[in-house]
This record gives sequence, C-alpha cells and structure tokens, in this order.
Amino acid sequence: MSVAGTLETLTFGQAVKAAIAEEMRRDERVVLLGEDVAHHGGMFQVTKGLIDEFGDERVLDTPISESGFIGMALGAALTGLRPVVELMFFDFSLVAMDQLFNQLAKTTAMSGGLPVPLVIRTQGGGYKGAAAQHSQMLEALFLHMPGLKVVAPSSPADAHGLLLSAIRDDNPVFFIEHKQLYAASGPVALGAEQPIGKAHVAREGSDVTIASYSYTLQQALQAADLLAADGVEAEVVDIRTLNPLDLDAVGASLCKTHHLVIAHEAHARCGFGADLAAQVQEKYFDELDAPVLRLCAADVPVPFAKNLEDAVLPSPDKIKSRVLECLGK
Amino acid sequence: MSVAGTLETLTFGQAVKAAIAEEMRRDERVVLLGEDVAHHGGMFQVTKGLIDEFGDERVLDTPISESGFIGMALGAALTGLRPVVELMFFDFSLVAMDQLFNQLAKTTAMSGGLPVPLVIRTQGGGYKGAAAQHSQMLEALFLHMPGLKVVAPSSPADAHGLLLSAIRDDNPVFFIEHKQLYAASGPVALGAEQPIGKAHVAREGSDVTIASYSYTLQQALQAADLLAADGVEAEVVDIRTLNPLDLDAVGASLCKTHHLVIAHEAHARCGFGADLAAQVQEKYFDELDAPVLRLCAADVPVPFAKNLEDAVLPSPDKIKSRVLECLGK
Amino acid sequence: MPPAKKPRSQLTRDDLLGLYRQIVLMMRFEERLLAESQAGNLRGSLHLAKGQEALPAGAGKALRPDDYLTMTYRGHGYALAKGVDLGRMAAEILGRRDGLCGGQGGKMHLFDPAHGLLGANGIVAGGIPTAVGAAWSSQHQGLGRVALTVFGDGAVNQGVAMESFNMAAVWKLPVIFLCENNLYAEMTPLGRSTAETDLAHRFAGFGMTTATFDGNDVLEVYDQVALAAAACRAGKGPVFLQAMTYRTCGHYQLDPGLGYRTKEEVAEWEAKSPAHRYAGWLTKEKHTDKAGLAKLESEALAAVDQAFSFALASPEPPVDKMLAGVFV
Amino acid sequence: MPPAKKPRSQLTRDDLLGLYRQIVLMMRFEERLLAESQAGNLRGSLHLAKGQEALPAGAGKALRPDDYLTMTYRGHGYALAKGVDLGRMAAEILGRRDGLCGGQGGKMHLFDPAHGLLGANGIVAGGIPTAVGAAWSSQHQGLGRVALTVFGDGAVNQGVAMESFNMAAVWKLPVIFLCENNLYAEMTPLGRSTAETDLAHRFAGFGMTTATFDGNDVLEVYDQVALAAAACRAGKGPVFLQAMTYRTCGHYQLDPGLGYRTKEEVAEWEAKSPAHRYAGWLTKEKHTDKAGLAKLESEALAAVDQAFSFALASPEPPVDKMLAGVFV
Ligand SMILES: Cc1ncc(C[n+]2csc(CCOP(=O)(O)OP(=O)(O)O)c2C)c(N)n1
Ligand SMILES: Cc1ncc(C[n+]2csc(CCOP(=O)(O)OP(=O)(O)O)c2C)c(N)n1
Ligand SMILES: [Mg+2]
Ligand SMILES: [Mg+2]
Repeated sequence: MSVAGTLETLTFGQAVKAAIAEEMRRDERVVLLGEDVAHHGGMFQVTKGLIDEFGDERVLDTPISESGFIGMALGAALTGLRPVVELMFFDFSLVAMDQLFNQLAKTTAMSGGLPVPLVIRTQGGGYKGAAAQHSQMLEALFLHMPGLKVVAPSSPADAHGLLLSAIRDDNPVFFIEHKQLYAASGPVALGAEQPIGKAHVAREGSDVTIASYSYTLQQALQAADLLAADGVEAEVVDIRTLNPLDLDAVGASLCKTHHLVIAHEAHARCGFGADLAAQVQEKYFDELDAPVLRLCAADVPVPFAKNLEDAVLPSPDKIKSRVLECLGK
Repeated sequence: MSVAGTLETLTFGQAVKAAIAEEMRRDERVVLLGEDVAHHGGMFQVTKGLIDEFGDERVLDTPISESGFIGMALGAALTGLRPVVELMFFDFSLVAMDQLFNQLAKTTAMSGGLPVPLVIRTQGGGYKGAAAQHSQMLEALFLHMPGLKVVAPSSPADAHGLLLSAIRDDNPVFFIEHKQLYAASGPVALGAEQPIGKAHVAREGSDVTIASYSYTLQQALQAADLLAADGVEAEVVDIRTLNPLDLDAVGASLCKTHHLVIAHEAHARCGFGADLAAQVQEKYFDELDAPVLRLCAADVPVPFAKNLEDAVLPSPDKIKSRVLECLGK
Repeated sequence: MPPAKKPRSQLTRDDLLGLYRQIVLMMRFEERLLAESQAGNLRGSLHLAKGQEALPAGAGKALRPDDYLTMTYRGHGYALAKGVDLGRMAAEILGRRDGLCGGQGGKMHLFDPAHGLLGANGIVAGGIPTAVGAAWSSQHQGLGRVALTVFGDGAVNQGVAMESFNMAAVWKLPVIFLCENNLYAEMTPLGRSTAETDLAHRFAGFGMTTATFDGNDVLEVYDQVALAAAACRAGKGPVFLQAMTYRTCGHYQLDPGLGYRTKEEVAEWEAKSPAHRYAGWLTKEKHTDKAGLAKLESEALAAVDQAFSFALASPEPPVDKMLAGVFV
Repeated sequence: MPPAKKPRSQLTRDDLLGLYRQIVLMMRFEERLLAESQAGNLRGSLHLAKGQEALPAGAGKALRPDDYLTMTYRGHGYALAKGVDLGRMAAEILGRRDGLCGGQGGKMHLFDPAHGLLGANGIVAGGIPTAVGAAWSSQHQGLGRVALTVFGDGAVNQGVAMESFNMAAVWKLPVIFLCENNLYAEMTPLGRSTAETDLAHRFAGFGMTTATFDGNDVLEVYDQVALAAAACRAGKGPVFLQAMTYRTCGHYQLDPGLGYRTKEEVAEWEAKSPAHRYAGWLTKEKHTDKAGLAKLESEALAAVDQAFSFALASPEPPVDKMLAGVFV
C-alpha cells in the first residue's frame, strides 16, 4: 500500500489509482462507480483491487447506462456523497450530454450556489486504430458549457496531484486521461495535491512558446527536442487545467518568446486552440510577432487505417513544422 | 398556397414553413418528424397545417425520444427518404448527442462516402425568461464535431432560401432558428435557394467589421445604427452558414476596415467567435489594426431573472461598446 | 399482499383537513401565478397542474420531511406539500433576490435541499436519475430516506428515465417513481406515443413492484405513496406508481387545452377534480362542514397573499455575484 | 399461435448444408482475424463471437437479401451471412483501400448498403434506432423490407435502445430486435445489471411480441427469425427475439474470458457450440457425412484464404480524399 508523503515511481494509471485510494481512505464519502470498475477493475485496470479494500458498497459496477449513472452521481453529490465516476471512453460522454451539461454543470448556478462535489474521470484519444467512435478528445465541448472544471494532465505526478484536488473540490470536475499515457511512468509524491487552475512550464525556452496538454504535451516535448537539434529553443507550457484557464502563464511565456503555437489532439474548429488563440490575441496583441498557430487533429472523424489516422492526428514532426512556420523558417 | 417564383412578405416562421412545403411538394421523399409537429403544428406553429396537405404518413408526431427519432431519421436517410426533423429546443439536442455526433455526423466519413440527406431544424436562444435549460445557443458543439453543415439565418429570405438548399443537400444539415426571429417579417422570393457556404454583407461600412448571425445579427444592425449616429460606419457581415465557413467574406471586409468584432449569443469559450478570431488572426494578421474582439454571452448558464438574463446576453448597446473598444474610442 | 388496513386509517381529523388545505393552497398559489403571468410580472412559460392537486397533497403527506424529491416544470404543488417556504418560492418564480435560488433558477429550476427538494427540471425526465442517486446515497449512508421522483406519461419514453428504472430495480433502491398519467404529453395523447398504454406493464418489465390508481382521490394517493415509502424503507426496492389523472388546464399558460382534447372530455374530468370530490367526502363523512371548508380556503388564500407580498417586495437579484462565475 | 409447421420444414438439403457452411465460414473468418491481430496486422480491439455462430447463420438465411441490418462490433458473422463480400470486408478490417469503407471505417464501422448493411457500431445500442428508421422507411415506401438489429444483453440498458423499442411498437414497424443474450456485458454478468434477467418481460412491457429460444441451435434461429420476418412483412409490427447464447471466447482479443466466468461454465457452453451440435444433427439425420462436412469446411477455409489474399494485396487507402473533408 502506497503511503502519503513518500516519493514513488508510478505509471500514470497507478498514479490515478493511488489518488483515488488515498481519498477513499481519507474520506468515507468518496464512492466510485462506472462500467466494470469494481469486479474487473476498469477496462484500463485503473481501479483494480479497490473493491477488495473498500467493498462493493463503495465501488459499484453499473449497467451500460451512462446518462443514468452520471445523473445518479449528481443525486449522490447533492446528498452527502462525493462520487468519482469512470466514463470508460471519452466518446461515450455523448450519450450522457444532457446529464452532464443541462443537469450537473448547471446545478450550482441554477440553484443559486449548491456545491456539487463529484469527479468524472474519462479516457480518450487516438493512435490505437480504435477509429471514429473510440478515439475522440472532446474537451472543447466541456469548455464551451460553463459549470465544469476541466483537467487534462500529461504526467503521473500531475495526474495524481490534480485528481486529489479534483476529488476535494466542491465543484464538478471533468478529469481527462489519455489512453497513450497510462503506461508512462514517472516520480509521484504521494498525497501531494496540484492546484486546479495553474499551468506549468514543462520545458524552458526562449524562441517560441508551445502550449499543450495531455498526451500532445509529450509530443510537444519531443518536438522541442527536435527543434533544439535545429537550434530553436521552444518553451513548452503544460496547460494542465483547461478550465479555469491560466492565461497569465501563457502570457508570461509569450512575453518572452513572442511566438505561440498551440498543439492538441482535438479538432480545430471551436477547439481549445481556437479559444486560447482568441484570448491571447485579444490580451497580448502587441506581444505577438506572428499569428498564433495551431496544430490540431484535422477536422474529419478519426479514420481507421493507420496511414489515414497518422494523417489526421498530431505528431512531434507536425508540431515541429508548425513551429518553424510560426517562426517564418 | 404560396407559389414558387413569387415575392411575398412573410414572417421568418412562415418562410421556413414555405420552404418545407415547397420541398414536400417537389419531392415525395421529404418527410417530417418531431414532437407535436403534425397534429399540433409544432410548438412554434411552423409546421401548422402540413399534415392536412401531406397526410400523417409524411408528417409524424414522435414520442419524447430525441435520441431515438434522430437516429430513426438517419436510418430513413440511408434508405431512400429525406427526413426533416424538428428538435423543439436547441437545449434538447443534448439528450441526442450520440446520435447526432457519433452516428449521423460520422456516417459519411466512416462509410467511405454514403450520402446522408437529412435536415435537423431547431430553435434556440434566450431573452424570454426561459432560464438555463431553454435558452441555449449550442452551435459551437456542432462546429467542433465535423460532419454536419450548420446554418443560422437571420432573415425570412435567408431562412427560406437556406432551408431549400439544406433539404436538397445530400449531407446532414443542422438548421438553427431563433425564437426571437419567428415573428420578424420581410420579403421572400419563394423557391429561391440561398447557397450554403456564403456569407452576406448585411450593411456596408468602412470603419469596422461586425461579424454575426442569427438573432444577434439583427442586434448588430441596430448597433450599427447607434454607431452611425456617433459617426462610426460599421460593416455588418451575416455569416449565415457557420459550416462551411466563408472566411473570405470576413477577410474581404476586414481588408477594408482592419477592425473586427464578432458578436453572438453563445458562450465565449470555444465558441464560434473564438474559432473565427483564431482563423482571422492566422490568415489576416497583418490586416488587423487591433485585436479581434468578441461579444458573447457571459460564460454562465442563462439565469432566470430579467436583470440577470440581460446582464448575461448580448444587446445592441453591448455590441456598440465593444466596437468602440475595438476602435480605441 | 395488501395490508389489512389502508394507511389512511391512521389519519386524524386534523390530517384530513390538512390535506384539503394543501389542495386548496396549491390551487390558490397556481391561480395567483397565472394572474401574475397575465399581468406581465412573471416571465416565460408557466405549466400549471390544475386538476392534479390530489397528487402533491397526498404524496407530500405520505413522505417524511427529510425524504428527497425531484420533479418537473409542473411541480409547484409538490414543493409546497414538501414544506418549501411559500414566500421564497413565489420570489423565485418572480425572479427576485429572496427566491429559493436567488432568482437564478426560475420556476423550472426550484431547489430547496433543506426540504429535500433536489430540483424541478425543464428537461423531460432530466431529474429522474438525480432521485435514483439520492436514494442510493440514502441507502449507502443508512439514512432511511426515500426519494420520490414525479414525471408524466410522456417522460417514460425518454431514454434516461428507463435507464433509471433499471438501475433502481437492480440495486433495490428506495425510490418511488410516481408517474402522473394525465393522458397527454403536451398535445400528444398517450396512445400516439406508446403502444402499451398501461405503463405499469413497462415498469413491471424492469422487475419493479407497480400499482395503478385513481390519482384524483387524495386519500388513495396518500395510501399508495405511504405504502410505497414503507416498502422502500423496508429495503424492498423501488415502486412504480401510475396515478391516473388529468390536467384540466392547458399544457402551459398560452395553451387553451382544447383542439387536441374535446370539451366533453375536459368537462368530465373537471367534474372529478380533487378539491371538489374531497370536499364532498369530508362533509359527507362529517369531518367538517361548508363553513369549515371556507375557513380552510380563506386561510390558504391568506397564506398565498402573504407569500406574494413578500415576493413582490423582494428586490432584483444582484448581478455581480452571478457574473462572477459558476463555481462555489 | 404457432404455425403448424416450423419454417425449417421448407429447407432443402442444400439449404441445410449451406447453413453449416455459413457457420464454418464465420468461424474460419474470425480465426483468421485473430491470427492477423496476433501477427500485428490488425489494429485495435477485436470482438469475436465464438460460440454464437448459429445466430448470424440462421438469421441471414431467414432474411431477404434486400432486408436491412444494423449490428455491433461483434457482428462480422451477420455481415457475411447477409452476403457482404468477404474480400472487401477483410480489406476494411485490415484498413485497406479496397475495404468496404475504403479503410476509413474499420472493423467497428462496416457499411454495405448494397447488402442492406447500414452499419456496425462501436457505441452500445447506437445502431438500434437506425434500424427502426430503415423499417419506417420501408413501410413508408411500401418496400416490404424488414430491418434486423442485433445487440447484446447489456445494450438493453442504454436509453436509446428503449426509446427505439417503444417507437417501433407504437408505429408497428417491421423491425426485428434480436438480442444475443450471452449472459455477460464485457465482464458484468446479466444479474448485476438488471433485476429482471428475463429480458422478454421488458420488451413485452412495450407492447411487443416476444420469443425466447436456444440461440445455439441454428435451425431454431432460422425458424424464429423467419417467423418474425413474416410477421413484420404482414404488418403485425416489431418482434423481440431473445436468443440465449454464450461467447466461449473473451470480450475482445486480450480478454482471456475467465476471472469473471468459471472454466466449468465456459466448458459447458463449448460443449453446446453451434457447429458441433449442428454437425452432429446433420450426420445423424443423414443429410451428409463426415466427408461431406469436411468438404464444406475446406471450402470455407479456401474462401477465407482467398479473401485475405485479396485484402492483403490491397494498398493503403489514399490520404488526400479523406483529408479533403467529410461532405459528399
Ligand atoms: C428532453 C425534452 N424533450 C422535450 C421537451 C418539451 N416538453 C416539455 S413538457 C413536454 C411534455 C411532457 O409530457 P408528460 O411527461 O406527460 O408530462 P405533463 O406535461 O403531461 O405533466 C414536452 C415534450 C422537454 N422539455 N425536454
Ligand atoms: C455507450 C457505450 N458504453 C459502453 C461501451 C463499452 N462497451 C463495449 S461492448 C460493451 C458490453 C456490451 O455488452 P452486450 O450488449 O451484452 O454485448 P456483447 O458484447 O456481450 O455481445 C461495453 C460496455 C460502449 N461501446 N458504448
Ligand atoms: Mg402527461
Ligand atoms: Mg452480452
């Protein structure tokens, strides 16, 4: 059993699990529900074994009824529990949008201030040949609809620390994991919260800022390595929490580099990159030596064949090209 | 009975109905379905009387099952019909998101090219004290997910002409009506299509460009009048079709005015305005004398009380202020 | 197996008169809402429940104050019967600072957790899973509370409703699904939206106990909800109640309620209206007389007047707090 | 009232042998898919239907070529039985240019309208309303076509599935809801996701004809689907079929299929596997002998080999057309 306060090397998946377990130990109001999360331990094995420690009263397998059980979590959050829901694939959020957006995201505002302490964890993204209905990153929808905090960590330490904060938050938090990150490992200070609302400079540089998050952040770091080999020093800002957004952190980097490229795996139109670009050009117009460029998924559903999927999704090379374009090279 | 080719003064609602009736006469594959659309003629009376002309085989009242009947429309569109669906409130699209985005918007791409000839008409927007779940403009979600054409007319003539095009289109089209527009009247050339994908200069001006659509376009025209009284000549571009987007039309105006304000009723974050601002600064960076500004709904659920709703939603005055801000006045 | 005695046999004369007062309170409250709407003081659509008053009155009486409730846009009566403050409720519906939700929610979004009210809803069936979650939470924490969720005959065709029925049944949750079968969803008669118009069959298919009864008989409503609540508290799982009723008004304030219904049909149900029937029974059984009823009625009217005086005196809600953002 | 004779009495010896060939074809096809997956030639999750082969074979035989079909990620066998070209199907699953969808769809999104296939689906229950719409369209245009939609026991808890059942029933649409009740949804046993495990009850609640039968008996499957299709074509409305079956493999290629199921349980169902049982019956009834069966088996294998040769020879799909956008 992991103990709070120690530093361990964990995979992203283990770091998530450690945060859940920590909170379940600390606070008996924390309960878990989702499809196959209990007896099987989750499709990605993130909740494996929690039923043994906490019992099937606190770790609940649900029917394939995402609307229903997300709505249930809202009812539980309003009556003394702090549910953590697993939504097996980000893509499946679409069957539960009314409960997510018309119900739980609006409850605090509509009620004039009721707390809604719940977390929805999901897993998204491509690169696995899972095709159009199992590869999506839909965070933009969750940013457009006010009422949910949205978090998308890129490292085990952030996953752990941000999930701790999310479970302790009295607002609903949507927590995005990327299927390509689960196996990545890194040092995790157990029990160390990371604040929601703060971006983080993942790599320092002076020529250009790359803003990213989730798995694409890792690609951005690779792109920065490639760029460094070409003599370009990119600063990489890990946005981490998409709502609330730490615009100041992006601005601070931009004031140094005067060039910004935003990279993410979601579609471009009305995506996070569009949002950040619009905010940046509004607030930092005079700091920009070039337009803010974006590197996103092409605006088509994610195709199946490998060469097609590669053509649609971001890669370190594509990010690098976009950065060079931004720098006029 | 309205006859194609004649010019009539119609309300927005009548113009929509005339387009549906025209297409149902012309093409027997066109069928209509939705809640209370047949016997009652629709909550906003847009389809009133169509059941009398076309019979209950072609005009169908559905149960309160938006996912179900939108999915049904997809099945019908794949097998020889051209359904026109009424979704009573834009807000209710959230219960049908999987069918909209994972199913019908992706079918053409996933199948490698099958046509999906169907139209979903809906009605959205605020200003009526209908509160958080009956006042939304959710077009950004529909722009982020590729696969649907998205149309949002602001006048009876455009409503008529664009709906004719939408019903004749072999792609799924999402057609947005605004509750505040139904009673507005204007001249309509019956049977005259308007092309999907073309914006339209609704008012000429030289000092600043205001880009808008749907009901907010009417507010933008009022703002332009207010500005004219102050000696500012605003050019107002009616985007009309949000996907495909006519970026060139915005660019052409911008190259004249060098200032752009985007006004819409949807939320700001990851909204249409963010998207357009990001595209404009990327393509027309050197034409911009000031940052692109946006005037959108505040990023909170639409509140009920009148003074609160007024504080959240756009108005001609707010658009005017934002324009002056853009011009540095 | 039905119990030997119906729960109503426990009701005292005060209880019986209280039920009448509750029915009349709701009528007066909704009449006043209509008047305020017609006077232009009340924004948006108003969904009244004229003719369905026995349901909130009976159900409210059968529940404990700490039991949970979710309901629809047509739920004013349930909120009142659950003990929600009349004045704060009127203030919310008028969009005032002292409203239940500070004027942010409005009449389709009434919340009052202190009285178990976890939300009215503008989305058909939208609040049903909330109630299932509250029931789960009660079971989990051993609170002994029951959740009541009220919805219409049209709502049973919304996916999330059916998902909720199944979840409640499989986990044997203490939730009462009360379907106000008023034969129409907006302007659509039940038979046009479902093949099996006896909705109890659908619920039974999920493995739930069901009962169908006269929803215009307040004592029957009381009995059925009391029995259901007792079964829930005894851990026997959810109960589906199909209450046969009718709204003698339109779907909302601008709908005359005809066109899709005949005058005769409406008149027939008006004759069966709960207040009327129950008043007849109370006097026939000599629990009270005309004067006694009149006294209850004027008490109700006075309470409503007082509530609206409070509400109308309440100022506009402050804008800044609302604009500051959605998070607590 | 059941007909005097079961539809199977019409089947010729060729038909009977054809059913066996179809079962074996599916088995060989899926085994090859697994091999390609293990060899790294096939991307993503692969959901096989080992042990459930009687269902596609029997259902495909009972339908007309122009009847419609929607299905799940586990539907390869139905596509084959519906007449979809083996080679183009293999090519799609391998992500090649000559695939059914040009490599854009992949194995969870097989489309072939020429054979009535309106989509496999990666979303549980996602394709059910499509079939209802196709049935409506057929009824509307007087095409006389039936729509078959196939889904699992877990899918009945998804809202849109239940909305679809109700719509089909109220409009008496010619759609067959075929539920492959294989007792598990991923790793969750039926009893953990629904209180009433006899799903026929749920369907009956919507006002639909239902039948429950042995889904591992190909002739029974044929009979049931043929009867249902006849009822649909006669305008009697939708039919719900609950086929009791079992996947003797895991949920997907990386799931050993144990842990949540006992070895004994799996072995019990392996003994009841459709190919095995039907082969026994065919020889016992002297429709063929061991050599005859072996011939059918090698024919099937050859067809599969040929399909994969075609598929593996097909080039990568072109990128430009796909990137050009989603509209036709
Ligand atoms: C998801 C959704 N679809 C449609 C509507 C519009 N609508 C509001 S009330 C109503 C009818 C509901 O009928 P029923 O459930 O019988 O309740 P009743 O109004 O009769 O009390 C409809 C269709 C809605 N609010 N939400
Ligand atoms: C909406 C949705 N939720 C969850 C999933 C993940 N998932 C894929 S298959 C499956 C189990 C389905 O079980 P069942 O319907 O019984 O079909 P079977 O796999 O047994 O054939 C689940 C939960 C999904 N694809 N879609
Ligand atoms: Mg009703
Ligand atoms: Mg199954």
